[in-house]
Amino acid sequence: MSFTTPEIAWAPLTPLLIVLGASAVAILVESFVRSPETRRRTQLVLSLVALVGAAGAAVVQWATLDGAGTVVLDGMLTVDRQSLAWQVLILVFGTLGTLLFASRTRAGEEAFTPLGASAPGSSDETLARRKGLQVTEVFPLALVAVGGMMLFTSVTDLIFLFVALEVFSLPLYVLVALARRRRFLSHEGALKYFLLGAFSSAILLFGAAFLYGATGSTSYAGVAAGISSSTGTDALILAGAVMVVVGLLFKIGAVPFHSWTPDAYQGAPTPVTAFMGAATKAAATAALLRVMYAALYGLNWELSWLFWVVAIASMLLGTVVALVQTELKRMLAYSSIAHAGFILVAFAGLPDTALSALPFYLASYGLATMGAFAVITQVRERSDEGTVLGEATRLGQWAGLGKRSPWLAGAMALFLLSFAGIPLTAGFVGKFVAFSAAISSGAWPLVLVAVIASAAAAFFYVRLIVLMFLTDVPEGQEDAIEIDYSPLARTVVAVTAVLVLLLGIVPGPVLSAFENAGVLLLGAGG
Amino acid sequence: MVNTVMFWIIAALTVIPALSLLFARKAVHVAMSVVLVMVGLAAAYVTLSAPFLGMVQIVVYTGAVMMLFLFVLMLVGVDQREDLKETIKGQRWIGLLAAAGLGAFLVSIIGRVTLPTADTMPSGDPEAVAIALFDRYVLVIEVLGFVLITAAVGALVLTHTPRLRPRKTQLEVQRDRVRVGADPVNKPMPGVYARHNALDVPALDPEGKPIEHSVSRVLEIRHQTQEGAEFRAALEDPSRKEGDR
Amino acid sequence: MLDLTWLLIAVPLASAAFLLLAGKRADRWGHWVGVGASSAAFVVGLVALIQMLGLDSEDRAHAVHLFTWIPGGELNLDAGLLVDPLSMTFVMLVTFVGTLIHVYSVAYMEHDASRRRFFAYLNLFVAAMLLLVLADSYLLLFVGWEGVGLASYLLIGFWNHKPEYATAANKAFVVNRIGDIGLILAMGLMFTYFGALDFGSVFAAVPQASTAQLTAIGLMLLVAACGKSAQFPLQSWLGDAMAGPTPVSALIHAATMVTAGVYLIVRSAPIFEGAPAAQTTVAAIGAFTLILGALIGMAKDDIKKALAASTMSQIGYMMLAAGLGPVGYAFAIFHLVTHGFFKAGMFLGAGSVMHGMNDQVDMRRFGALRTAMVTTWVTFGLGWLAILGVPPFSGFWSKDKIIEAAFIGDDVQPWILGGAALIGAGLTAFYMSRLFFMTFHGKARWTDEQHPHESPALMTVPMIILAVGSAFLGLILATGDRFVTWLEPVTGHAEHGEPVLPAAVIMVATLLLVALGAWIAWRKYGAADVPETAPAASLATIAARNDMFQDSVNRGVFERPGTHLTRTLVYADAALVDGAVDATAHAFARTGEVTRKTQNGQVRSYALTMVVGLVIVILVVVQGGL
Amino acid sequence: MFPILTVMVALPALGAVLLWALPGGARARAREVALAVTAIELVLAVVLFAQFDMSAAGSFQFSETYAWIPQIGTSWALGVNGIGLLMIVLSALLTPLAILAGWWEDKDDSRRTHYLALILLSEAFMIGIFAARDVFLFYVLFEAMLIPLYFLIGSFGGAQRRYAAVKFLLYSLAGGLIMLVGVVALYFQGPGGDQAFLTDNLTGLDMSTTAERLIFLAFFLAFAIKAPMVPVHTWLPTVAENARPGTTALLVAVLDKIGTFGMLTLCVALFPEAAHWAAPVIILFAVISVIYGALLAIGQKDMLRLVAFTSVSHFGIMVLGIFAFTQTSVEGAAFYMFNHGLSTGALFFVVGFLIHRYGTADVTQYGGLQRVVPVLAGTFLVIGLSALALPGLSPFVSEIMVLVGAFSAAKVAVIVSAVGVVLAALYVLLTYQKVFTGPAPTGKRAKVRELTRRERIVLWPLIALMLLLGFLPGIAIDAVREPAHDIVATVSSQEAGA
Amino acid sequence: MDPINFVILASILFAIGAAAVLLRRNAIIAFMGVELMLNAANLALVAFSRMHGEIDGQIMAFFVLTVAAAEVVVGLGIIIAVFRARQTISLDEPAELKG
Repeated sequence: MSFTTPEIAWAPLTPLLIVLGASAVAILVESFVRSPETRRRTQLVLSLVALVGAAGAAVVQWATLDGAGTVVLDGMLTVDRQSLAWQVLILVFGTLGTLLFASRTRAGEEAFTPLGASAPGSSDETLARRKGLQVTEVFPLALVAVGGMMLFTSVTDLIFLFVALEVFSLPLYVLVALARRRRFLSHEGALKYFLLGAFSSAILLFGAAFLYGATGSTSYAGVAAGISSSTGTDALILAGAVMVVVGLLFKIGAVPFHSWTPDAYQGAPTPVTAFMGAATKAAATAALLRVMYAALYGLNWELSWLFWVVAIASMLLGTVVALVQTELKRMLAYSSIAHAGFILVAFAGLPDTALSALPFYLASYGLATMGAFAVITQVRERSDEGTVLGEATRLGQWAGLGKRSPWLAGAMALFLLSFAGIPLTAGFVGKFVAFSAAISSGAWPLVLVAVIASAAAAFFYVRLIVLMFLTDVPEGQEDAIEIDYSPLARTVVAVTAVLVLLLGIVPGPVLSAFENAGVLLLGAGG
Repeated sequence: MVNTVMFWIIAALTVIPALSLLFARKAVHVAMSVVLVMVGLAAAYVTLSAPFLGMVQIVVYTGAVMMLFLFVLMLVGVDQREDLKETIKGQRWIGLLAAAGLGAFLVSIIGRVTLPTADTMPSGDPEAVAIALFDRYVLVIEVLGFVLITAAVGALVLTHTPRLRPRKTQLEVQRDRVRVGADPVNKPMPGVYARHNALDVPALDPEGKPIEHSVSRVLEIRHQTQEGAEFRAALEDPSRKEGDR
Repeated sequence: MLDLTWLLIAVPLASAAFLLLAGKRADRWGHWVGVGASSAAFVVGLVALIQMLGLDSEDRAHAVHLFTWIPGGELNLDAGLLVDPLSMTFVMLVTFVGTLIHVYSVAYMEHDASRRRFFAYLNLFVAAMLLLVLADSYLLLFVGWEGVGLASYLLIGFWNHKPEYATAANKAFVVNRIGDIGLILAMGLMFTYFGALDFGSVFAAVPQASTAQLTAIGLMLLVAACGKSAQFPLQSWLGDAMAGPTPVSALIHAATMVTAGVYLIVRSAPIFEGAPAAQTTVAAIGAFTLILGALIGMAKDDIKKALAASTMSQIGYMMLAAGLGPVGYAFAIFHLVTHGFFKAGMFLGAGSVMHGMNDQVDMRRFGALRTAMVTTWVTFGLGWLAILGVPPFSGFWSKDKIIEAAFIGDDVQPWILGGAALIGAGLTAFYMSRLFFMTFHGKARWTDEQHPHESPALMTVPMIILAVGSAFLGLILATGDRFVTWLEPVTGHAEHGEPVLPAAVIMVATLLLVALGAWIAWRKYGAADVPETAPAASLATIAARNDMFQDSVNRGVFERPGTHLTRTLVYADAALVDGAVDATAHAFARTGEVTRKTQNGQVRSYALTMVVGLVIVILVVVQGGL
Repeated sequence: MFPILTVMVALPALGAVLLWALPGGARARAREVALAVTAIELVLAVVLFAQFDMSAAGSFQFSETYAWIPQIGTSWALGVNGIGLLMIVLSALLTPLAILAGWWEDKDDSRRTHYLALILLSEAFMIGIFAARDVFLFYVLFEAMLIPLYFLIGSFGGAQRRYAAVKFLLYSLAGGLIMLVGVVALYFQGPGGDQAFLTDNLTGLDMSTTAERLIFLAFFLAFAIKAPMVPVHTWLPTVAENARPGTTALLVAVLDKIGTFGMLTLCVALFPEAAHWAAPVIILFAVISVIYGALLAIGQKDMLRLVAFTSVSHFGIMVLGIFAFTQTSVEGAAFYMFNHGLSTGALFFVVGFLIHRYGTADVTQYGGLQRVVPVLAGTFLVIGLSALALPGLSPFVSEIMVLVGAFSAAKVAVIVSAVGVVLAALYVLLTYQKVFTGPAPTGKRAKVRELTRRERIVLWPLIALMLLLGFLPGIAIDAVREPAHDIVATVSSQEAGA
Repeated sequence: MDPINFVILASILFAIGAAAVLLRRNAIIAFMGVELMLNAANLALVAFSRMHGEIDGQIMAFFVLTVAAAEVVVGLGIIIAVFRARQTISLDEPAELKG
């Protein structure tokens, strides 16, 4: 046998290479820079440079894209405007997330435990804290996750899909476990997220195996070709398709594959929640889009009801359970489930418009999510002695926040309004384009359910606004809450707030950019 | 086509031990059974003309992965038993039903499918695998590197405790010991009265007082220690013989 | 001058606005502004009348265009006045009697702190009443119609610090509004059928309309007329309306406003001509009300309420006449005019009595006042004779004609209507005589606190003028059918049918009955002692004292169920309509509470939901897809 | 051409920003600033009215079109026809009065600044909505307006204001979101492109009957909630009871008109077939609203709730007028929208003044005030009489136009609605009776202040305007005649087609 | 014998692995169930690879093997962290996150 070196089109992969390369460098930094503080700075700068650089590279790629895009390595990867759009989105979330990862309280505390291996409450933990240890590995881990997600949006091969899924999942599992406070919850969340994540990726893999078995190919194009020419393997194809889709629905957090969401969101350190909530959903949506359009489009009719049912179930369950939550992060988690439903509404009937609507939807949703969780990092409990503790995430603790910190509360209100889809926020335009996509394929009853769910969902968003602005600080609780100040987190809040407003008022440029991205490079590879 | 006998052997070798996942109480038993399953799968790979993969399976799974499992099991305590009684109402039956249903569906789906088997056997030898790996799948391989790095970093972050306290010199250790009033050198050996079983008799310090902690705590707990007083008395009064006791 | 008739409305209106806005500084002299405005209107009216008399009878209808009111494209309506003999009659009545009552009120209301406001309201009334009669369209008429209602409301409730007076005012307005529904719907019908609301277009279109359409319109107009003119079944407010100061009762609730219903019917003559059924209904309602009012009047001890019942009864006569068609129109208006004089005079007399008796209104506390108040006695007596229909006083000329006309017709109708009119004359004689004798004759039954005395000249002079009118106006106008001819351009020339009985027989019968009624009254209330408290009475008397239980009926049929309905609805709105929304919200929350239990924190349960979901999905997709 | 409409939308919005930007010390002057801004706005409205070409009232004038989000086919397209003109004048008129009426509210400067800024913001949205010529723009403003209102209700007012605010928001949002489905669906029925949402491009579309009817219903539901029709009215009494009278005045007098305005300019104009189809049922609900609202008004103790229910009744009449589809009834309804704004605005203001004096809206706590404050009593009575549509005041003209005009199309409905005329007399007069008649109050209650000059400035112009329009309604009817004609023509062409 | 039978075998093993996750409270055993599922997928891949006469399935299995190994490392890391904190690896124990 002979071996010829494969031709790889490296140029389109530049953004990816930058991020993954940076992550490798960051690991080396871990090994060679001893002082935690220096290490942290180095990591932060490195991450930001890499992410921004990658985003720049992606934009350059976008501008110089030759034709519809590039298929790398015989259909393993496809870089087209759609994938570049998603990559930029994920890079934005990655950048904002990194800023949050690096943010500290006034007292100089990070969001992450100083020593992951120490038992909560042990002397080791105290010692590690006192010595100023830091788990700066979170930065390379985040970089790997970003890289994996970018990959996830671009892969056009089932096996690569699986690998990419693991690339971004594994770091997230670890990151979830690294909270500084409430570490029991953090561990619990990580364990659940991990077990269920592994479980779902096994399902996805098994589905991929079926598809491979039925079509003899793992590349999307090959699968699509196999589906159109299948004889006697329909059941296998359908079962495989369903399992692959279920694996992705898990990552989107759609009912009934949603159960990990509240627990992981609540348990994870808030910066991780923010990053995960925004980026994972975007990446998984992108991957699902590509799988559905590039590989499983032939099963559109067979799978459409799946999207209908899952969308309705997600919207309703997410909404009704969020209604009764008293824990803020958990409430937002359930809201994210409802939003998963809204996302899936656009999948009904697989209209072309979904390809440009969903990036916008996820952009608006992701920005608001990042912003909301960034605000959460800034509101903290204070002990009787005046020491600042963890985040105040019980709803009641937010009473009167509008008086304590009008700008912060105002930003939070803006994000909530965006979640609720009130006009002049990005969320409204997102909902509008997503619903448009669904209605264009005739799924207006689904949209009707969606708006009813939105109306009900508005209740719990508004409840928080009522608490912040229309309720007074409870008697005797004036000192129980500390408004923290971290320049980095505040930057994230400000940036996301401005973007949410801008995308709500003048979404035109972004919409047309995504319109350009609304074309998939199909049919290449074997 | 594959050997039917081989299939049934493999089937038995995998399914039966796999059932221990559901019914065995001790995690160690489960782990050992899964090792068997892995071996069975390796055999299946070989049968399915993937000999290299079969070898890798044995090396990676039985050799590394399952050993890692066992290692962790040892770490958390081998005799952590699990009560098989279900605590969530209905979970067991619905769970069994759901899993069985899932299996049944998958099997029935496969049963419904007519899929021809190619006459050509895939070449699963190392060279063919290597060429495939580094040709079309080279990017995957490269990305896999990140999976592995992540795994390593993740494991480190979660389990590795760096040296939090400075390493003590021997001098410091000694000083600390003296400071807390520990024995300057070694703990004295029991049994100054080397008679029949001197371990139950405390040693004597230079002043002749018994050093109580020289006797093993186990014996103390079992109340099998000797005061030593009577031996001394016997020494001072030779008329008293051991046999007198 | 005819083109300046808008001044008739504008002057009193401006005066009213001025008086209301002027504030306390006008308190001392404001009432004279009111009197002046009313007098000015009278002068304007008089000049216009003279001018009109100078015209040929067919040229007497004069349209005055004021301004474009509603330029609706489809509904195009100009505000304009129709000055013709009918409206001119009303103008004269309203301004003349109105001015007299203004003068009277200057003295009557002398001690009231809000006299200025009172005059403003009076002026407002005069303006609205004139607008009502001068309007050239139903819609503009409606403006005046509601305007007099408002003035009536304000004046009845003038002393609204007494809660029952405020209630009486509300009652008057609300009952009137029920009538207004009729007018609104009539306008709706007209607009639907004729596409117009002005008299000219409507009447022009009448010949093309079907009888059913005209009947519907006619009946709706009748409802309106019943409300305003206190005809059955909307008569209940009039008695309570006596809560207002007595001049108000004289002007509004005797002479002018309450007759607006008659005006409406007569004005709408072309419509009723085409709708015999509606016409008959008008007559029937009139006949019924005249008996009803007379019966009520027989039992009342409150002098003003007795007079109010009498008004109701007399308007019944007018309605009856108006319901007879062209034969009766002129007599209806004729009686309206004479009634305006003698009833206003009697009300003013009653006011004078009250003025002298410390606002006492119970006739059982009066008696023998003829000596204390001679002028009042005389003027009142002339009114009494007029209403009894004793020749040659005014009432005789108008009422007798109506009774006679009621006997014209076929079948049983003349017997019923004529009979009612005839009996009514007897009853009238009884209750009016009762009133007169109880007040001015018999023994004095007042207490020491009261010192009956004659009223000042400002009050007696108007009374005298009205009494003169009561005495001679009928004679003057009836001579040579002057009045009937005057109205002919509006009411049309009536073919004088023959009554079923000879006219002389009817007249004799009437006079006999009147004499009988008066004689009985004298026996019971003039010659005999009148108990100071009302004696226990028969069921019929109790019924009459209670206005034939109309209020009880209203209360039982409308008010109480209405209150219950309202309360039920208030409750239902909170419990059901709002409750449904709350329940939905609650159901959402409940569902949330239940659903969150499935998130039980156990990984294997989470995995189970996933597997169950997966199994179902595979099942349906694969089965469905095959 | 001078973009007067854009300026009119931007000016109050900028005013709101200015207020928020005021430094702490300058906030004491916030009222004057807000009043100045709204006064300029009123002047602009008058200019707008004066410049408006009445002979072409049916077509959009002062049109401006700028690309906004061409990607989804929406543009910043403003323009007014006669109906929009009236509504804009109404908004511009009532906002400064509301500010004046609430002059005494809030001791705290910063709180007051917030209140005024929110009022200004609401005004900007209102005017934008009435001027919008683009369905998407209309929708965006329609929904975005909820936010300032939500805070106006929830932050400033009575004990249960938070509940009221949430109720208001959820009702409106529920309607609005369903309308969103309609908006999107309409887009796909339309021509698409850069200006897909321009109403011009959406009128006379050739849609399937089902689609048209469904989209119509989506729109109509939103508008029915806004112009509270039974049974989706319950938010209004709650809000009225708990919000400030000034807020409620603006809300009911102007904002709720968006409901009827939307019915006229969107529901009927864009979906004539469906409007024609649904008219009988809508008229049924309109009549129910008339009677139900009036009966509930009679049953209220709280004056603010009472006024709210009277509005439910009046909105019923407007809806009846619109969906009777006769020239006169539609004109009447459009004219009524303006008159009702004057009348109810004044009513809320005057009730607010009473509450300011007595500290309660409970009507049973009052009595005999006419003896103490005759001017206030008289003013109240006139305003009350306008609510019962007394002739001479402009609401009469419009109400009679609706009733008389609608008669040919919906006899039974008009007959039943006419009962509302009596009920209106009851709720107005009973209230007047309870508050102002009876024995004069004694003690502290007798020391009630007469209507102050500022309060007169608020109320009397409204009364004067009602009187003027009562006698010369042509001023306003000229503006609505042609739009009404167009609407009726559109619908009747459907009738002919069917 | 048709290699498809190996796919059936793989399906059964997959179901057993899933059942382990559904039924077992010991985190390590549940995790082993997941591993079994992955291996079942591998078996299916290899069997299909044999049926298609191509090597791709095997390559995929190879990747899965690697990924699974990495996953085991991370998973066990988390389990150890949980054990250190709570001295137990029962999945019933940490159930503070719920509702």
